[in-house]
Amino acid sequence: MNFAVLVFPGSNCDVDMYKAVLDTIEQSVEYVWHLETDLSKYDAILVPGGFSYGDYLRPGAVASLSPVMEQVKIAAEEGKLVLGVCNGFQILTEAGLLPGALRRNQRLKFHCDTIDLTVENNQTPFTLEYQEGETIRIPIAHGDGNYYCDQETLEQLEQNNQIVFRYKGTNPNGSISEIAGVINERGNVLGLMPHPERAVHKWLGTDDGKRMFSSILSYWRQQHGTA
Amino acid sequence: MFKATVYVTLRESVLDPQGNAVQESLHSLGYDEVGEVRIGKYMELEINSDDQKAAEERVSDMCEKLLANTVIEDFRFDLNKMEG
Amino acid sequence: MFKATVYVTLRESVLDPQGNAVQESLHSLGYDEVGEVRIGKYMELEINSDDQKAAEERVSDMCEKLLANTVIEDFRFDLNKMEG
Amino acid sequence: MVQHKEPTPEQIAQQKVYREMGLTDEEFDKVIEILGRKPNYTETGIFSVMWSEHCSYKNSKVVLKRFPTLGPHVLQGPGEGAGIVDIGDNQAVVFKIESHNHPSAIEPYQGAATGVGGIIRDVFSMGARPIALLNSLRFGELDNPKTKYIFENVVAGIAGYGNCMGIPTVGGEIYFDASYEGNPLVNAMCVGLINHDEIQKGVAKGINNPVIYVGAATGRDGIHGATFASEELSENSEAKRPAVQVGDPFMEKLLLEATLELISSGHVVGIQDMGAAGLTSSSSEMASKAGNGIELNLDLVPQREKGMSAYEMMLSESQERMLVVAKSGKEEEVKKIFDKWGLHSAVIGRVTDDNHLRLLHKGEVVAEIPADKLAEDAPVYCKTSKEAPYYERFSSIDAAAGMEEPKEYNSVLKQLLASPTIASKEWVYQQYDYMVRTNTAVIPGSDAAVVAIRGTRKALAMTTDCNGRYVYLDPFVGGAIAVAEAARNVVCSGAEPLAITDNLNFGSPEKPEIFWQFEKAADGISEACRQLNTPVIGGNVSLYNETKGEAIFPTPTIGMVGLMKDIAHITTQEFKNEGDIIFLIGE
Ligand SMILES: Nc1ncnc2c1ncn2[C@@H]1O[C@H](COP(=O)(O)OP(=O)(O)O)[C@@H](O)[C@H]1O
Repeated sequence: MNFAVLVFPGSNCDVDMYKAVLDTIEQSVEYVWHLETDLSKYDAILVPGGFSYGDYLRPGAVASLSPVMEQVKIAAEEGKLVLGVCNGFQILTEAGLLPGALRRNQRLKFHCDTIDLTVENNQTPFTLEYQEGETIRIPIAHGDGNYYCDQETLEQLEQNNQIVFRYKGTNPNGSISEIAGVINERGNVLGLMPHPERAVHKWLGTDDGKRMFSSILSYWRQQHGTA
Repeated sequence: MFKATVYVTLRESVLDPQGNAVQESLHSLGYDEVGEVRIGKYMELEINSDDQKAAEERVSDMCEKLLANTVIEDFRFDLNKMEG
Repeated sequence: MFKATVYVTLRESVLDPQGNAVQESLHSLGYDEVGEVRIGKYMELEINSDDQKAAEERVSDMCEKLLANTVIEDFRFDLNKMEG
Repeated sequence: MVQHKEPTPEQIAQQKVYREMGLTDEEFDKVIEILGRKPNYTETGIFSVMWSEHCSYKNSKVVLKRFPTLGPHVLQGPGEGAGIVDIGDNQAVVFKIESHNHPSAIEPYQGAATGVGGIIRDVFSMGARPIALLNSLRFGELDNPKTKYIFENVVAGIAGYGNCMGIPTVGGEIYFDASYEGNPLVNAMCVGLINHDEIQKGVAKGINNPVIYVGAATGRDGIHGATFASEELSENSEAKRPAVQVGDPFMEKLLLEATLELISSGHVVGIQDMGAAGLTSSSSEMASKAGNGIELNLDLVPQREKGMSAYEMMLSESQERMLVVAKSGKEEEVKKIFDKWGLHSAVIGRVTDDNHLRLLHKGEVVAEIPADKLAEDAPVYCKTSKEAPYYERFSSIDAAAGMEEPKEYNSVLKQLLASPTIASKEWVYQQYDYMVRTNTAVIPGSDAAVVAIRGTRKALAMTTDCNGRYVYLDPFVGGAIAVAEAARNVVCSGAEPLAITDNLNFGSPEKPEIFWQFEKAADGISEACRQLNTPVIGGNVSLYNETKGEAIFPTPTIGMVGLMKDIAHITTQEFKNEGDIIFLIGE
């Protein structure tokens, strides 16, 4: 399976995402610069965290207009898997690939911690190796993770089972309905604020993020009959 | 040459944590007369153009595309001729 | 009851990294007519007071003390009577 | 815009304009002797910044000489952007600490942020990949709203810059004490990794090689305030006041990536960060170290503001800039790399063989100064040192006398734990991204932070430590204790101490008691370093930390890095299991 890790000016979790693919599922992975206009050789696109364009104006706003994002939209339409983490999630919402928006944290401060998440939907390509309702520990590190969408959208998300992760216990950023991650209607574009790529070794504190990568691989193998 | 002044504010239905924090700090400093506080962005852009109508359209486009996120924000702008 | 509209902008010679980033992004989107971009804050405060003069002084104080960082920012404000 | 008129060389000499820039009469005479004529305004400004304490260490040099700086593993001691220690397998660790105390007192967010930015540049300009940040902070007591404001914004500034750079802030220390009221301390440390063959130095070698300016454009940021105070006031004066430097971590992230890419391209001969005194210190030091000269055409310097004078460009402290000397003929390739990252780069001059720093502006030579004299011949002072009277007085006090044994220890313990200096610093470090780069094996909250080195079993332990109260009570012992504490933290984490960097924060050296503190603390540090085999590989000095004539506690912060051979050796400070045995080791 071929993974692309997008790199925007100011991305800084690109390296972590890249290492996570190698360390968890040992698949081919390449960095892809934001000016790239061809993503056809990749099966999954990872949009990493960081501060693309310094988070200036709004996190993810400038990056969402990069040339590569046009290609990401095409890839998403083709049904390829797209995963956005942290700033990647912000970019995907700004690009309109995911509903809603991410605002400043309720307490207005950057917040770095390892927290509990509930897996709300394990029927997605990204979560099929988790149990439904399972609690997992995953790091967060963000200043703008306060998920917002209007009431109508929220109802839709609930109905379609598009809320994939919720914060368990204290809500670290004020997100409505404790939302930590959402998937698009079609089920191939996932965005979440927590960092599964930071949770891939016991010595990092938790390896609960590993199964997100192995889920992606399992799903892809199912689709391509190579399982 | 024009100067575009763009105002971007959170939509009314969207909570403004920053505004709330400022309101609270003002209260704790003794400014009890302060009611609701809303915080937005204020931008000044130099626009090299001679055509007011066209410039207006372009600035409106810029707002839609980049300067505001219309999921949570509203925008408005003024366009004024600059001397020089 | 008044509404205070406060504009906080970076002082002229102070670097505005945010404005620069926005300018460049607008250029790469094809808005080549955009010259300098400066980004500031825009705030709306409800002020419960009947006395315009006094309210003005208080808002000016708030700006000095909290709303603007006068080491790097300038501010100005308008005060308008609100109906209701 | 009204162009202000610079005083002529005669006026500078007669009206003693140089004094406002910080040069003494004797120093000014020395400048005349070096030049063989009176300096013009730009030249006077250049000498004044290069001969400031900040750049020349004129008051501290004699003391710094006493530090042990050699060791079998030391690849680079004091004298470059940062020190370097070998850690085997062709790898080395690069680190340095630096202060941004005064800027943080004026504008805490930007002061702290640009402090972090500066130390990161020191590390990556050596060719190293920064892997971790630490800090050491001092504030007044938290019951004062102004102190609270400074504290919150310093923390936010450190977080804002480091987080955006994607370098984990893994450790630090914070004390609150009245002596720092009005004069907070903000010391930032950066640790980087490098392969031996990639080590860069700040030298302008190779006659005729291009001198290339890279990074942000130059504005009127941070130009020495004193000169403005004496300037004729016009309606433009307000806007022209020395502007506080504003950091742009996004720009610096690009500069970091572009610089490391440039270094691996092999086109670079020398490279140096433009820190304090920006273009002036980088160009003259690079020339002087190589025994060469540099000629710069200031018209070619990327400028952010209109109508900048030579003086302003040379003294600007705009952030996120570097000076590169490249191999002749590689100008285009260098430019390509910086273009890719969306950064300015401009050939602004050449290396020359005449040992002079020569500046051209608008077709005229506006400064011509022997580079080595400027960089190396700064005056050196040995200030008077006198034992502080309190020292004697305190030594004769029986500390235990009159102290009552508390009846109930629980409440004493709770009181201690509630004091801001001792209380958990979670509120602070949760604002730092301490995990990015996914190598942080021990996060803040333990003794030392531990950062794994990918591709090996090795890890680095790192810490910053100093107890200013101890140093005040006995500068020698307190200095030694700071090193010992750092070493204990590193050892307790499972690593072996390698070397230290130090940040000497003191009051005014003009006061004999302060100079005595300075000297004794340095001796204590030296002694401890000798005993522990941890040489001093670099550091920083910050003097004149006083408010209303009162000095801070002498605070020589120690930053230490240790090597862990196997990450399995990690030990953390928490009690692990019920029933485990607790030992108390030591006296
Ligand atoms: N307290 C100190 N202990 C050891 N070395 C020091 C100390 N202070 C400064 N130095 C060394 O002197 C040199 C010049 O320091 P500095 O001017 O701070 O460098 P830079 O301009 O790169 O910040 C550096 O190599 C630094 O490591």
